[in-house]
Amino acid sequence: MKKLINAPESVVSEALAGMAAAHGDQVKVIEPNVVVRVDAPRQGKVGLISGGGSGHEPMHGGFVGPGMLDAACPGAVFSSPTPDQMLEATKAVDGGVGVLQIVKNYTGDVLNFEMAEDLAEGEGIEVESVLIDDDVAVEDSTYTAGRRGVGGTVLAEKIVGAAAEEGRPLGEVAELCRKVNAEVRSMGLALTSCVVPHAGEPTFELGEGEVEIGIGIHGEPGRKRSELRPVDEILPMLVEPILRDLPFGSGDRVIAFVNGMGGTPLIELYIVYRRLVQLLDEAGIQIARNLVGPFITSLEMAGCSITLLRADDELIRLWDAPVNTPALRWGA
Amino acid sequence: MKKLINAPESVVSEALAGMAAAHGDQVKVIEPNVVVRVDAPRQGKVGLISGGGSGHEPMHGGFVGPGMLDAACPGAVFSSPTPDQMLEATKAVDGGVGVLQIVKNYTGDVLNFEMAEDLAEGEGIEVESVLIDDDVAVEDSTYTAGRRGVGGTVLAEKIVGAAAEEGRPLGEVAELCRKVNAEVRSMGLALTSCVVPHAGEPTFELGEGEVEIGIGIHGEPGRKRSELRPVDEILPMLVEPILRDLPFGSGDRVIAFVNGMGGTPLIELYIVYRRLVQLLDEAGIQIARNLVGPFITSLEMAGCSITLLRADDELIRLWDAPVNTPALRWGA
Amino acid sequence: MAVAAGDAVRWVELSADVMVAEREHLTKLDSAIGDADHGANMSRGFQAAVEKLSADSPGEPAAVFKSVGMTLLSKVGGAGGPLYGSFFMKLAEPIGGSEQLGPEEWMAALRAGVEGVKARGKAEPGDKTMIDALMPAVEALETAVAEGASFASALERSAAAAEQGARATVPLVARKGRASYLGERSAGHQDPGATSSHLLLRAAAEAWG
Amino acid sequence: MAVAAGDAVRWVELSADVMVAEREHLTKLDSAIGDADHGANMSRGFQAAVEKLSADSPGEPAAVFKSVGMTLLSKVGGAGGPLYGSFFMKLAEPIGGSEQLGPEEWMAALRAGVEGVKARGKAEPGDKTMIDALMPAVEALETAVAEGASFASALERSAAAAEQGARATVPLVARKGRASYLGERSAGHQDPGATSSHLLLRAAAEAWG
Ligand SMILES: Nc1ncnc2c1ncn2[C@@H]1O[C@H](COP(=O)(O)OP(=O)(O)O)[C@@H](O)[C@H]1O
Ligand SMILES: Nc1ncnc2c1ncn2[C@@H]1O[C@H](COP(=O)(O)OP(=O)(O)O)[C@@H](O)[C@H]1O
Ligand SMILES: [Mg+2]
Ligand SMILES: [Mg+2]
Ligand SMILES: [Mg+2]
Ligand SMILES: [Mg+2]
Repeated sequence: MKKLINAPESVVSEALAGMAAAHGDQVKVIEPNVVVRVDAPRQGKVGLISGGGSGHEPMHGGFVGPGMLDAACPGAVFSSPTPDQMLEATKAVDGGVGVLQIVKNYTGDVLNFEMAEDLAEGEGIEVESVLIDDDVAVEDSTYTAGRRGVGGTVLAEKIVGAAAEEGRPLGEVAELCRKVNAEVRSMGLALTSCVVPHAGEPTFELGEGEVEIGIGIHGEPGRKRSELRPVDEILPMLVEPILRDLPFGSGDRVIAFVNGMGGTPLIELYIVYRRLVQLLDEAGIQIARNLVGPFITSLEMAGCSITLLRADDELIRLWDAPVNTPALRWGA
Repeated sequence: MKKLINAPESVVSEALAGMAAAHGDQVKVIEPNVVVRVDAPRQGKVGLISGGGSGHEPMHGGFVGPGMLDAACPGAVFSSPTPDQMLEATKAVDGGVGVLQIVKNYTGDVLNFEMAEDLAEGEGIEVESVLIDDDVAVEDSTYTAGRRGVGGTVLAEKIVGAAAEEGRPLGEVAELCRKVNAEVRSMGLALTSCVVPHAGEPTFELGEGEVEIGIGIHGEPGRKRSELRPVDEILPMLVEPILRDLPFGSGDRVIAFVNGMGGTPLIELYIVYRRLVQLLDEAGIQIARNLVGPFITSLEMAGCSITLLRADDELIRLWDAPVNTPALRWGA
Repeated sequence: MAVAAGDAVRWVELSADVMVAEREHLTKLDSAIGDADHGANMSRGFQAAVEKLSADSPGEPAAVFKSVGMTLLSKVGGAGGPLYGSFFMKLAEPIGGSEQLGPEEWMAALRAGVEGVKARGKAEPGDKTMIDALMPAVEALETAVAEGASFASALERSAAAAEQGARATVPLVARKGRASYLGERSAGHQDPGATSSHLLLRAAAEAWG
Repeated sequence: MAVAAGDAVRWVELSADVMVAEREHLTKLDSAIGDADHGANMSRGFQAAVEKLSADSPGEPAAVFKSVGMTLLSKVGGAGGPLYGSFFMKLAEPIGGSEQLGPEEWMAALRAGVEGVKARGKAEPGDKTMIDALMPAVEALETAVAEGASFASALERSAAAAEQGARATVPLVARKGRASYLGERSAGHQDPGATSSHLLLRAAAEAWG
């Protein structure tokens, strides 16, 4: 394992210390490991919190700030955070009109956020939760824990963050989040495994000519292995299942998101985006907005994921609204 | 070699196509492979161009836009671009008051930009060139090609871009660029090699427990190999040579830049930044502004570099000025 | 023997030792069908539980279990945190303020703990989760107690059933938790949570047997 | 023989072939002390030069050399592009509009080409650059011509001197270009540019010998 760390145990707390030092104008870090918007709580504004295992940076801590999240709870690497983190986050951002939890659909995250919701309501704070489950690689059936939350989370946090910033009530903000989740789909692939610091070696092994299709963001193995081919031939393996699933149709407008898994250089993500444009063009789908870069990563895993969100004028307007966070910033 | 590409030959042109499609509101791509600010030329504004081999994304193309570069010339991967690219860039951005070339000090870049300067002046465009050579890992002597231009280039392009945006004349803009170069120093390390697409295999081999200190951004070997130790112990090997070189002193204010080489996850860069803060604190140096992330990369190389720019009020004001490019954006 | 507060603490200490000792093994199992953190999660959680106990020195077994439950809830995260947290919280419920637990009380406690895990995670036997070790363990304990076995032998039979239950997860296709994403590819690997559940019950047999 | 425009083109074609054939080797050499692109740069550049020549069909050797020089300048980039670009541009200068080059004219051309590389790159012999192959080559050519050797044998002696010059770069410490960053660690590796210079002169000997 080759990492710029001191010890597996101290990765999260030291990274948070660095983050607080680097972005002190936008965020503060409070005990127990919660990244909070520096001007929280905002009276009369719905608080927006999220969280999940660490190792997906910049998500979620990098999305804390005006126009996006009010707080983020980073767990240990790839482990959901704990209810006491979420409770502190909720208390820190409660502006008197309730708090929305945006939860990626993983058993651990769901269970911990459920408990946090109970705890917060015990303290008299109104809480709603919305699950993000956009990963079409996973069958949503009684034989699985349901679809995972992946790239759609980033888009949801931006759009819902803009709505909360406008002062909309909790019910509306939660409803909007459900709508985004209903309209967003993702799928990813990996060329290499990540290395979890505590494990010290790759979570899985892929041969030189292999690619893992339908990968998650935790080094969980995907649905199948395929031969590594030119990206123009590989991309349909991600895009077709997405288009089939929603189903997206000719004339639809989307926000298209090419996400890097961490180890794939930006130059390759642009080659991926070029192909995505072609494929959507062929399907008659118009890209209204786009995002290209490593935003929901899996440590140093090489690979990418594609996320498409079907967007109406309202969603596009909220996407364009100002955002001022360590990792996403425009209009501010 | 595992890359999301079609063929080594088409990497640059396809990535540029993707970039143009993704950032059409900010940049356009013209023949022969030049990334140009979408509203160029701006009459009465000094044009700012730069360029270098590809594989360092987002540099330079990601820094084209209001408040930073007017055009960027990407060469083949790790190969300096050619004079005809630079000439087209110069013509495309010339607003009648001259063009500044920001050139990283590598033999290839220097020779090609020199020829481009001759060509542009032949066309009646006033051109100045400033070399960036901030890498303290290289001895600046008659026995070397001089110091390389590395992380300082990013800071220079931002600050000089802000000055050009203010409408300052060419001579002043060039002088400011020289001042930034005089006050900036960098040093990097690598944990793994990059893989040049055409080569198909790692440029160098590093053992599991080894780190290469004083690395460049092209997979050029560094000055020495060291044992991979906790990052708190490794960081002084980068920071001390920087502080010794300028020399920075107690009471100085700096813009501190922790750069990821591509394959190192953001979580580790924050751990690096945490340690940098400690070390500068011990030296009595105040961090006025910071930048943390992969901005001048070396494909998928794992590692980081540290850049420190001694900054007065004027440089900090220019740093804070609005910038609106694909990779750096604030205030806009 | 009967289990007093100190014995309950001893169980938790032995559990922490074994989670640390088996950390790599649990990590390997979780790498194969999960995200490679179960070993780190369990050892972090039980070490924290031991520390907390030594700071608080609770007076009866139920207080020990509650303390452990709270610590696991707040320190572990992932699926393991809330599930094992609930397990320990629920262990405490049927035994109230008893100073000492005999086989009957432990039986009631374990049943409540396992039902707590079921209620929280909604897993059924055969879903390839910790339930596949815990359920046989509580059933074996109940049978042994009904047959009038000694506490030591009942604990031993319950640990053995957990071990067998954990082993029996190998061919199963996961339907809950992260491993379920793998579909058929989850078959052929032992479930990490079932494995840690066996380690827990083995530690109980050692501590109290 | 004497070198007409077609022969000059033939040289460039042979050069392109050998740059493609030796691409991996040049890449390996450049990996050791540079940035692993010299093989790709040279084959891209010479292939483009061949294409351009077949589109333009220049009428005399100087026009061939100028065309190649321009193509290398605009297609290669890196240090190699301007240096080899200057080399070919300068080859054209002493020979004006001659339809055919004999040994004397080639000697003058090569001297001018090498001086062009020196002027642009400011490298001296011993700096571990292409100069270390080019300089011995032009000197060997001059000696051979002065001794009245045949054109074929003069070309052969010049190629052999380039080869030896390239080999002799192995122990040198680089003082110019990217390899100079390595300091002492550049010793022990053959310079990629000197190697491609040898390939060029070897191709000339083959084409015209
Ligand atoms: N719904 C569930 N009910 C019971 N146990 C579960 C459930 N989901 C997962 N588990 C157990 O949790 C274990 C994984 O725990 P851990 O690795 O700590 O959490 P995570 O999956 O969040 O990384 C699995 O091996 C399985 O035994
Ligand atoms: N100043 C110089 N003068 C002459 N030749 C040089 C000089 N600098 C570099 N070279 C030659 O260029 C070669 C490298 O070419 P290439 O790999 O194409 O360019 P780059 O170094 O820009 O990647 C070196 O091996 C060396 O022979
Ligand atoms: Mg986990
Ligand atoms: Mg190069
Ligand atoms: Mg796990
Ligand atoms: Mg090179």
